[in-house]
Amino acid sequence: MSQKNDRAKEQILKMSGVNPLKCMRCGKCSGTCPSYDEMEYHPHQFVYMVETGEIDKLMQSPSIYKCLSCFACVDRCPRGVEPAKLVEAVRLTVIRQKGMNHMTADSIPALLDDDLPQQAIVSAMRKYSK
Amino acid sequence: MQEVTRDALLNKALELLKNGTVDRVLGYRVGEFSYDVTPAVFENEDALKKDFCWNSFCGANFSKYLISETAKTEKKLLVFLKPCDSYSFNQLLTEHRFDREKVYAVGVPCGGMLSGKDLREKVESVSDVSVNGDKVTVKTLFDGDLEFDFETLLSDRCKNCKSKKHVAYDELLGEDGEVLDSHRFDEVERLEQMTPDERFAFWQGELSRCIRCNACRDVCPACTCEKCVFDNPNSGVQNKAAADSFEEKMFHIIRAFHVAGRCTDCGECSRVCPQHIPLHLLNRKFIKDINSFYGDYQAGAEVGSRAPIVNYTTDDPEPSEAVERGHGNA
Amino acid sequence: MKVSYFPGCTLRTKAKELDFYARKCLEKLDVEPIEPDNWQCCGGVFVSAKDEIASKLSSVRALKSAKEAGMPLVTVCSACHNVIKQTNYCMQNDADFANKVNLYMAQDGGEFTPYNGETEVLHFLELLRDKVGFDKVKAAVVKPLTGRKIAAYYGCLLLRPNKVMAFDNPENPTIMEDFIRALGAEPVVYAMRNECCGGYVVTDDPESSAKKSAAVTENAMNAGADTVMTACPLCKYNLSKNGGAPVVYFTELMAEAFGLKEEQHVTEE
Amino acid sequence: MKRIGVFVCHCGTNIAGTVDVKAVAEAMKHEPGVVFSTDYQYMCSQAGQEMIKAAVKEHRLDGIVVCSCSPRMHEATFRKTAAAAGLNSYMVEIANIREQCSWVHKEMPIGTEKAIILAKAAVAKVSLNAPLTPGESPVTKRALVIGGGIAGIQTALDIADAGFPVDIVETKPTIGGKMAQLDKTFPTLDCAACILTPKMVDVAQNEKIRIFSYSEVTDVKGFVGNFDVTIKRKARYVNETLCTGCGACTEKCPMKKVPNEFNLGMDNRHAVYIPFAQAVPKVATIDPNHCLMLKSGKCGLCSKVCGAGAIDYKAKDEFLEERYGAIVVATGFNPISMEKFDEFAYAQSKDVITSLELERLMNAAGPTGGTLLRPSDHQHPHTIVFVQCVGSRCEACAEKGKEYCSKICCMYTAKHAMLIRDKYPDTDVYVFYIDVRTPGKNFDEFYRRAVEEYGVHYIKGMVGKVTPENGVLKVQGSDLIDNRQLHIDADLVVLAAAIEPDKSARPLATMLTASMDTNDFFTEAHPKLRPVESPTAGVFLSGTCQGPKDIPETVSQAGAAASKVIGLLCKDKLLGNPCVAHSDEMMCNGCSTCEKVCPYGAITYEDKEFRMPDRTTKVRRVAKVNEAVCQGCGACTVACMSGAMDLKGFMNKQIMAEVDAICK
Amino acid sequence: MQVNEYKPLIVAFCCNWCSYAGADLAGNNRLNYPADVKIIRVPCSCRVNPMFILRAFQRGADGVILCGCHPGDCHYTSGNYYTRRRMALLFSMLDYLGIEKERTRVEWVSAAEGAKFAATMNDFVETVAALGENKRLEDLRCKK
Repeated sequence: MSQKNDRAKEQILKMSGVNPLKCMRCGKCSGTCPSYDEMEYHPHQFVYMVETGEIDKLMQSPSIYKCLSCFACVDRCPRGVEPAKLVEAVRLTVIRQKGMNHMTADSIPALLDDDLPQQAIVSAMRKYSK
Repeated sequence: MQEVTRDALLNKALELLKNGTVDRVLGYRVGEFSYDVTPAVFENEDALKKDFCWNSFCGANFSKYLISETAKTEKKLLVFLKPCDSYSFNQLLTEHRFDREKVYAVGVPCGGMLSGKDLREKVESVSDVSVNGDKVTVKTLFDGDLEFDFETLLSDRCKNCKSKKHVAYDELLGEDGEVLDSHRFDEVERLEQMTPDERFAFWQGELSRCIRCNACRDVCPACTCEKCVFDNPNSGVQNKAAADSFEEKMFHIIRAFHVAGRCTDCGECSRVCPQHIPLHLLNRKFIKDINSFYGDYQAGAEVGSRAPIVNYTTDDPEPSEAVERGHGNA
Repeated sequence: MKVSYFPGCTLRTKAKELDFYARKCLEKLDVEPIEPDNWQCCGGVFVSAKDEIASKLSSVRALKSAKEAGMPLVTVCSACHNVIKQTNYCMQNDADFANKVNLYMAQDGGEFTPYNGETEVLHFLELLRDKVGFDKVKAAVVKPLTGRKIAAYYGCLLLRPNKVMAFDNPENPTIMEDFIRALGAEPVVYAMRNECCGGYVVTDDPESSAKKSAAVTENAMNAGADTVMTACPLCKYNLSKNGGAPVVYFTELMAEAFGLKEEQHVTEE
Repeated sequence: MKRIGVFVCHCGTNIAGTVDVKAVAEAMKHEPGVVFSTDYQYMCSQAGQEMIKAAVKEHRLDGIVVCSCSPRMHEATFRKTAAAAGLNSYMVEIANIREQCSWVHKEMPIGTEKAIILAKAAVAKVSLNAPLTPGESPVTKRALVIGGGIAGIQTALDIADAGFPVDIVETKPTIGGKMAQLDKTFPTLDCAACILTPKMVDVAQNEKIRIFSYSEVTDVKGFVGNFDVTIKRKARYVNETLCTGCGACTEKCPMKKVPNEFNLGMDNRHAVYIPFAQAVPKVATIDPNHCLMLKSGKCGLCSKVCGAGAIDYKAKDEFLEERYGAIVVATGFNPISMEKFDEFAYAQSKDVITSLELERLMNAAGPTGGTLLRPSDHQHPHTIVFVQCVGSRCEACAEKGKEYCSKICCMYTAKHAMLIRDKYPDTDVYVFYIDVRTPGKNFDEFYRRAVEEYGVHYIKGMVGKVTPENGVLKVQGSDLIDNRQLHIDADLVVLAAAIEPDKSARPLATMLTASMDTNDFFTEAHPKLRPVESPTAGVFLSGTCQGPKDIPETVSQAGAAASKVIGLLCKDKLLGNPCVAHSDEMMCNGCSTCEKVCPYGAITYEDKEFRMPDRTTKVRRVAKVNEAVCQGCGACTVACMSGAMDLKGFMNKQIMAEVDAICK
Repeated sequence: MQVNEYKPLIVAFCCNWCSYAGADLAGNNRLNYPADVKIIRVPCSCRVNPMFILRAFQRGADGVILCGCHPGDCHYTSGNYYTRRRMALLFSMLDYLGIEKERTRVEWVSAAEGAKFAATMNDFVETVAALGENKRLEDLRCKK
């Protein structure tokens, strides 16, 4: 097993309010995830890897920016585990570090097309930067 | 601070007597002084007109009288219920203690009641009392007229009123109020914060004054046993007098336990205690614990509810954790 | 009936028609929308971390002002609705969070009363269903959309998390279909109506969101729809870009059925 | 004052090794009421018992204390001794000075001191003992079985076989239950109808068994040995005794489009119908919701064609009152609603079905005549996806689904997969599973055959979304072993819906005062040692009403319940436990608090007239304990604030006396 | 080491079906615990009236312990659930009155847990012994 990051694990559990031990490893989160194919680590792996403390791998993975926060995994989980909240907590752990913003205000103009709604930019800033 | 006047009550009573809705009226009768109010059953109009009283000293909870009064006769009885009385009313119905059919209940709003006992202790030789808005004028024999704020004379239990809302009535005079967000557990919490030694000292000080007059028991609308265990030689705990420092603790703990989950927190026990023992703090401790261990429960809020002490869930707290949580840190 | 009406940032810029028609229709339904003073953007997306406080304050302020006005808070945009409703849920159920928020807000100055989630948060569709009634909506229709086959697109924001949103059956919702029926059109039920359009990820990975949106519109068209209806500007953006289906706001359709569309047009400022 | 004798046992050196038994006997002589005290090597021996008997006679003893081993060992022995000596057997108390004294303490002085205190406590208690007589009640030698599925059928047959009359009450027009709807049974693959229908015929032909089909229990009064049960016989508008089951009425009935419950709505039946060919009783029933004659008074065709003259449009519900000695609950299960699981598109596509629906689709008597055709277009499905655990094993607080494992799904899915691959080898079958649970005889072997011999694709993972599109069911699911998301274009999706107790169980439990768990399964008297009895005496449990079960388990439980019933009905009289609660009506407030805590529903209330000292009478509500039902736990005694409720044999006074004796 | 002369008086109420049998099993296995513990047999822990506990204290007990079947295993299905609520409330009240909470305890001991019974009693006696004599609840009048 790779190195464990117990401090980050504790922080993530607290931030997300998720108890990964409730998971029964059914895989429904990954069965329902619309962004599965874009992800390196999949929703069920987030649950499992947070539990085993393999937080660093998750933090370095682009997977954390692929989650749509669509909450399908949250609603459909038979055990009420809420994997999306773990993904969010890992992402926040990353972007709250100094200089770790995934998206900056400077990069926004490049994205703008005529129709892109405000909401997308605001949301993206929330999700990708601190 | 009477929201509904004596005349309104009297007229209602007369009307109900006249149209045959009721045959008798349970109400208050004024004694020698206006602050000396006693319960009475009026059998006819004349008696009502003569002695019926409704003022700021009508604090006593009447619901307990319904047991004996309804058992006496088939006649229908009118009772006036303040919001706090209505909880006891329901609780007694839950326990099948009287026949609802024999009672016509009229809800009366209450702006808080004064304590005659406190007044007499504050002011000597009171001859009359009148209330005007939030001022109370006290006539005395020797010191002339004194004026007080209504709030300062308000009886202790009314200061922490839990509800201005009636939970039972056939008819309501005036406007109904709301369940209040009272601070009634503050004092309990203060005691919980103390060290065990401080708490022991506090209760020893309070309970050692008990003279076992049984006034608390006799007035309590939840203490309606046909025969009290403390009067029953077969119970093994029969006792009359306080003989030592523990005897009365036993009495008060058991009494509080027997009314746990049934006590509506009407405060009558402390009101009548001649020794000023804050007995309601025992009952409130049980109420607070019940709320925090098993979820909020108000005895008498509805007829037929199942008190938490005769109920359970499979994941209730263990007694050991409960004691910790009882310290107010839950 | 008066309601506190939270338009949200996008309704002032790219989604003016969503707002414009919403107000027009409310007029016809005798509902007066009152915009809270100085409302701020809800933040666009709800951050689920328990320790994220500051970004939720604007929602709480809007909620608090609705409470003080004694009105339910009505939102039109799905994203605003999701953010505000989730924030409200936290205020009701997470005492620690509520306490921290109230401490922040106490610093706003002025007389302060704590807010603990008392306000009722309604999406515009809920307002129509639960307060106005679809029968009243139906009665207001003057040009029924007869013959139109409209596919309701719920997306994720209105439905999930269901524990919080309690909007409808999250897997088999009916509110939009009932609405479409009230307008005289035929609703088209399809499985992808509650799947995500790709959302804000369009800014980071447009390919990813394109895939999601295309799957939705394709499913709707294959089910026989001629129009896709939505409540969310971002959904509309994503779906319009990816797939042949015309995507319209539900308020626009309503205005059309109410006979309000020809009269007035939203003007670009 | 009582005349008490104390008998201190040495138990060889077991007691005497650590306790000075002579000192104990000596000390007891000075206790109030003790008139005789002695010690002996083995009190439980013949000689010891004779010694007690002699002492009772000689010293005219009316109370006995034996200081010996645990009462759990020899209380019964010494009670018999007392009875043989002419004493009431409940005038005996045991001081446990072996297990709870000599065996746990090492030093003689300490052991002796404690033994004396324990003996004193026993003396204090026995001096307050009163003679107790167990109550007797007669036993009605007839049993009621509620539910006519395989559980109820088996129980009824076994009871009848022992010679007792049995009535079966079944809400449906026929007995047979869920098993009648099944196609084949695991792990042997024999046909359900082939093994069930002969049993149904046995029931019909058994003289001891009466079937009340199309009926329900509406009221239960009484207690073990004597339950008074009201049975509602719903109007079926066909005279059961006249109807020959010829089916002529059905053929002529113009109402042909009534969804057929037996085939789970996948085809239609007539308004007058016989649920299936082997129905028992094989009589027709008119569905009043669809019958033209009953709804509008126009038609009457069935009456015209009925040669037996069995049609009776004026029939009314009838109520029957019967008395039974024992009641067996066999109310069974249903699959849960799929309403909250529409990510699987059950409501959107006809081709997403539950496993029970698949049973009907594969059954030769089903809507497709046994050919597997998908419901939407009656085409043969080539790709079939099974989804396991739909609604089972959910989080406890989840609004949808159940917390428990439904137990039967793994096996029936293996069966389905195997049967399909066997009959249609061109079909691809995928099973998404969380775990495959096969704890049963030949179960895992069966599942392995599905994989190894029949090539069923088992995928460790779960389906997350089913999207119907252009006649195809696009299944999206996870494969956790391969760590990828699968997209399968399926023709048919089969959901293993969780099972839940039948809705009729909850009101029935209330009528029976039988307890239920949070999932509405009946609770057993003891989870390990009394699994087929309800805590309510005389009520027994059979089949899935107690928890998810497969057929072999159901049948064995049904037999076990029957044997318990037979054991009860064999008795002429029931002897109760005399240590039961008793309410002093003079002190009872009638407040119903005791009733609320009684786990057995043993407490009822009555209005009783009391003569008052002033010669007036007063009517008061007072509690009454049914001694045949009370099990003597004492919960009521503490709930009772007036102390009116007390427990015989463990009275407040007695326990208080023990406390005093110990603390003195 | 100082010899502690003080011997606490402990009253243990044990339900007939689980804990009393557990105590017997402790005996069968010769597991020692102090003789200060005196057991009173009751049919179910729910038979124990708060009055019994107060009476014990009043008459000089230093500690009172209640033992019953584990929740969910009650012979009478629900008796110990009522016990749990009643004792939680009673103990909290005693604590509120300033009586040391260590003097009262509820333990669930099954018929198989002889070792647990002995360990529980050892621990409880030790705890109560450390507190010393029960001055607060003792009735001196009855002690003479």
